[in-house]
Amino acid sequence: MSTTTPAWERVQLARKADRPHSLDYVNALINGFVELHGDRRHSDDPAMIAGIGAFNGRTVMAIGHQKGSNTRENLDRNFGMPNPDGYRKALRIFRHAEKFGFPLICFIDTPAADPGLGSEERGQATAIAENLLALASLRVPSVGVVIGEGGSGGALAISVTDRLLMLENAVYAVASPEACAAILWKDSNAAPQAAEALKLTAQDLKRFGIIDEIVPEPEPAHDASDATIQRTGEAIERHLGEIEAIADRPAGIDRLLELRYEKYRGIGAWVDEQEELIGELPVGVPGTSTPESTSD
Amino acid sequence: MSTTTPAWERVQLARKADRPHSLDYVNALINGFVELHGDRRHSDDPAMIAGIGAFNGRTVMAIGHQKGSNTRENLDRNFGMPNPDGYRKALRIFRHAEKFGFPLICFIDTPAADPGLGSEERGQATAIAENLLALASLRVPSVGVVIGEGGSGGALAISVTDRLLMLENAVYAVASPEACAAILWKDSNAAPQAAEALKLTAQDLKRFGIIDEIVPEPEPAHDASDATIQRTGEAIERHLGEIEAIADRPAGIDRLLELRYEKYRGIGAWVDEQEELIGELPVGVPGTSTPESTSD
Amino acid sequence: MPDFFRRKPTFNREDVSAEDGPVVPDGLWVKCQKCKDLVYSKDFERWFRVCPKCDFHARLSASQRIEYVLDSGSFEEWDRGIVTSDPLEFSANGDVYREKVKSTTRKAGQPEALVTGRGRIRGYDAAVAVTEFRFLGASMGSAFGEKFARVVERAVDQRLPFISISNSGGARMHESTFSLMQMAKTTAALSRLGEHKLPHISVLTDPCYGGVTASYAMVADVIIAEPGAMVGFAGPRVIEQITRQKLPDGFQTAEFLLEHGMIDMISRRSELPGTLSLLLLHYADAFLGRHQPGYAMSGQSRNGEAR
Amino acid sequence: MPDFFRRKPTFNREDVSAEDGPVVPDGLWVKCQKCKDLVYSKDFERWFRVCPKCDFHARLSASQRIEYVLDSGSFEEWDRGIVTSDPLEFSANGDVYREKVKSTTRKAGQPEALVTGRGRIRGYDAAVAVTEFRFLGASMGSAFGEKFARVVERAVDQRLPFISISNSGGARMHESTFSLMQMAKTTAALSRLGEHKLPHISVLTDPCYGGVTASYAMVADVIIAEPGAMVGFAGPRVIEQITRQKLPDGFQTAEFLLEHGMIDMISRRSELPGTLSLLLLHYADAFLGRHQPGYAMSGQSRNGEAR
Ligand SMILES: [Zn+2]
Ligand SMILES: [Zn+2]
Repeated sequence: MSTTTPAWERVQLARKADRPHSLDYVNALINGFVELHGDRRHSDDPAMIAGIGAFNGRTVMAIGHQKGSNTRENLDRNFGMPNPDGYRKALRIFRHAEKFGFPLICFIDTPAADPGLGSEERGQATAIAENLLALASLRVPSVGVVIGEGGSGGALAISVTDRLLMLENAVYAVASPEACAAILWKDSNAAPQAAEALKLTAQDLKRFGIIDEIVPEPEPAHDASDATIQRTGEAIERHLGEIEAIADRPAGIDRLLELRYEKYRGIGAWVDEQEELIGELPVGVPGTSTPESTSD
Repeated sequence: MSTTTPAWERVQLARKADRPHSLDYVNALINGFVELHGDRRHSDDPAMIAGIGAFNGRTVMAIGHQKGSNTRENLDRNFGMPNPDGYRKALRIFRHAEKFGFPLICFIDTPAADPGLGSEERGQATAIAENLLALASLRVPSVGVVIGEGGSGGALAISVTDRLLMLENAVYAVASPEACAAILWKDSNAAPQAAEALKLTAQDLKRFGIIDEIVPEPEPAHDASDATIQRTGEAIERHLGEIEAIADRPAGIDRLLELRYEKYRGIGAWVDEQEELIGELPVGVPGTSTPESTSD
Repeated sequence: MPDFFRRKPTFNREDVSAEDGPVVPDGLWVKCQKCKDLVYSKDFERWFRVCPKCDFHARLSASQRIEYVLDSGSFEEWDRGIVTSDPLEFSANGDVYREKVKSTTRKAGQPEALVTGRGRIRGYDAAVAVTEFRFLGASMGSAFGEKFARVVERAVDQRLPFISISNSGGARMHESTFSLMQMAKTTAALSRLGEHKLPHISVLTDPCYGGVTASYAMVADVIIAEPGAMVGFAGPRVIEQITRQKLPDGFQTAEFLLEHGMIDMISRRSELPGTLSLLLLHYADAFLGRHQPGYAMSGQSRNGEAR
Repeated sequence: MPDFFRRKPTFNREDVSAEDGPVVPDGLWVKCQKCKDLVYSKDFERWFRVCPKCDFHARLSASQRIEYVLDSGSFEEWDRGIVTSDPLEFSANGDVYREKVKSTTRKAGQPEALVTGRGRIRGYDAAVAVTEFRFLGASMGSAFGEKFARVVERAVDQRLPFISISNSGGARMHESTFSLMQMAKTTAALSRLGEHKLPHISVLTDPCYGGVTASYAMVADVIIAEPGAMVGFAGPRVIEQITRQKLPDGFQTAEFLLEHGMIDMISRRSELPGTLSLLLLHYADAFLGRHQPGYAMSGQSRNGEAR
């Protein structure tokens, strides 16, 4: 089994500790950024940052997963894995943006939602699901950017936006290659193969129509932080400008919500077979379950 | 100092353990009542009950503080003192009622909001305040009934309704007579005097215009549970019918919200003195604080 | 509202397989998976495949569930022909997804992990979506998501309340990001349902994890779980592996979720049709408008217990 | 945005009373309430009555607060004439409320526990409400509630953002249910403010409890607390008495609240005008509409740090 694959190399790049993280983008792109804290329920989750500021002359609200740049920071930030309080802070900010009509910019960079005991007790699944529901009908324009690792439902919970962008070396998948390899290959050393099979690169996802644009990294982001952030800001501005133009028309927000609905409604790959091909199978036939699936 | 006063006797009646409690009202008045549980955040608080059912042919949502009828039940129900999770369960039900357009009926019966460490950690003040804000603009008709003890902000958090009724032997005050006596008399044995001074009876509050109707108890509720509940149901129906008639007109909900705003906006007793009487006092004059107040 | 003897399920002994429920040592007795006691097989079936001794709720197939919950003969299936088209051309370690779908279709007796349609529960019409765990652990892929979105959209068109009955092992790896995006797609559909004042009632059954709980199943207006059902985001083994935390007894059971405020109630399988029909009656006020005694009466006359 | 030396507060030594801040042993030095160190009184004043050694934020009167936060001379007071009318004719143990109000008015230099009006913060207009703790512990009575509702309503009329700066010992017993109902009245007013996309920024200062925290102060769009401020629902003594629980170190401090997700940030007193003006600039987009460079510029030219 080969020890690496092109997709696996992307995974390594996406995870680089010195790659710029959400606060780097926010501090560089959003003028007068004021960080807002807390879920008003239980805690302030350092793995999820949020705030308000001026992006190219208009007020926006920004949200992002926050990884650290070293082990100490990562321990403080729980490696960018939010607990339910983090998702509920995000939810509060969604509603805040909606109340005031501020566009929403989301920076996606997490290996996964936190899988701990406390997270289960406080409803990690519920928290993520409520965010998906809120984003689907949020009455403000929204742009998301996968800047590093887009891991599973924990990433999705802040990425259901009008436009979804992705850095050239970012990845986005339903599960980590390691988890996928452990389940389907019964061998976590098969992660490079799993990464390839999961089609998790920006190029794949652009081809599938799941993302709207790839932000190029002529040099990898960890070697060219400022240039990458600037290029990302330009891409956000271009997309935000386009959807604001829609939103600013009469009943424009309703139109925006329709377009957002169609965008996510349209994602999927299925066929509608003729009934005779599938056959009307008898109910209650015997069978055994094959639970080849993860729990994240 | 006299050991009792008329107001203090009302307090004793209002607190009687065999007085009907919220679930007694709900089960008797609401057909096919289905209790709904949980705040979707942290826990299910047994001191606050909530659910859905049919009240005289229309679907309503009901919420109530829940005391026990004996010590064991009271330990389970925390003596009817909700924690933040209880108030957040109520908030969820408010929003649920609003989503579906169901009228809201609230049964108020608590000595106070829970004053424990966990309640402070999870934001008791925040939880109560958010409920007040939500109720002020909730787009469905609402009726509240103080069936026993209306204690402080913990009671208010589910009582900001279009119509507020009160049983003849119920009480409602900013603090318990015991707490008031301890602070202002420096002697909790002065509770009977404090009860009198707090003007906490239904008769007082009707006179002040704070409540809309007194539900009579020809026999005290603990001696005539069924009759009291039935009479309460009739009063709720009468008021609910009136406000539904407003709400059912075109833009009726907006009118209802205006009336609700005026109702609470109008409560208070103040005068607008001539400027010369008050005097333009110098800023920053020395003075000492006199914090004669409670923290609940 | 116990109602055990009203209907007789008509499943064969062969349904009872090692993984899906009690083992059948002979023609007359089944062995309960939980208490290991032997139960007379006819009793077991009359009790909706719930152990009469320890209350263990055995796993059901989608079609068994539909038979148990819906009025006999009322189910009209929708979109049975929608199947995955394998967008990633996925194979893992020589296992080809496309082939796996074919074989699992045969084994499960269903062409996808979700069965959708409309039916009646004690006379009340509803759109329904029921998972089939035997189909790749009822993981959510593209076809699952498409069927879900369609049944919800049709519920809006036909002004039907919506009931989902779910279990799931998690996400379907084989469709990766397509699979992930079905979480967004299914909840987006629900946001439209809500705008039309149509309720979503979610029934969680054992086991219910991952993409399904972190999307449509946990944002229902009313959430009901079966006793003992395991429900969570991450599975217990994953949590123990990653966090090295010792998990408490009863962790992620329906009872644990109720205590932590995540679900509205626990309903025994035999009581589920009664609970659902009562809720449908109450919510009808919202989507049919108030003062619709005809609708309420039709329900009342059928089950006689609603008001 | 440290800005300690921009303005010089002009308070007299006499302001520094035993209960409200550091003790003044002589004309030149004040003793910090917390670290007990002696601080040169001019430093203490230049540092906004914050101890330069231990960062203790001494309690301020309403008028001191207004001087510290608002641009010099910009404050226009509203509704100063509104005073309580003693609806219960309250007396406790011989203490007559009506008399108490008179004497406390003289002592506090304010006729109520709330001072309202409009002013500018680094050039940005805002409606403001500031509590006066020396007036019956800044408890919320009828006149307090009425003044609060009026300033919020006038903010709506004049399209002004709203800033409340609060401390409070709790409810005002002497007006009982009238006092309680001010919690409903003040939050109801805020719900109207929100409908007009006008922000409410709440500043919590030491100590902030009871009716004020359980109403308007905790439902702001942005909540800021001063370092070390004690903020809660029930007071620590009440909690210990009732529950016999040992309270952890730092319980109910601003830092505790931040950790528990209840506030957005802690802002040192010297930084408060900068933080507030920056927020006012950002929120102006909502209530003035986008693309209003004139407004933004006016702020920019005045403080030069917003963008
Ligand atoms: Zn058993
Ligand atoms: Zn000091």
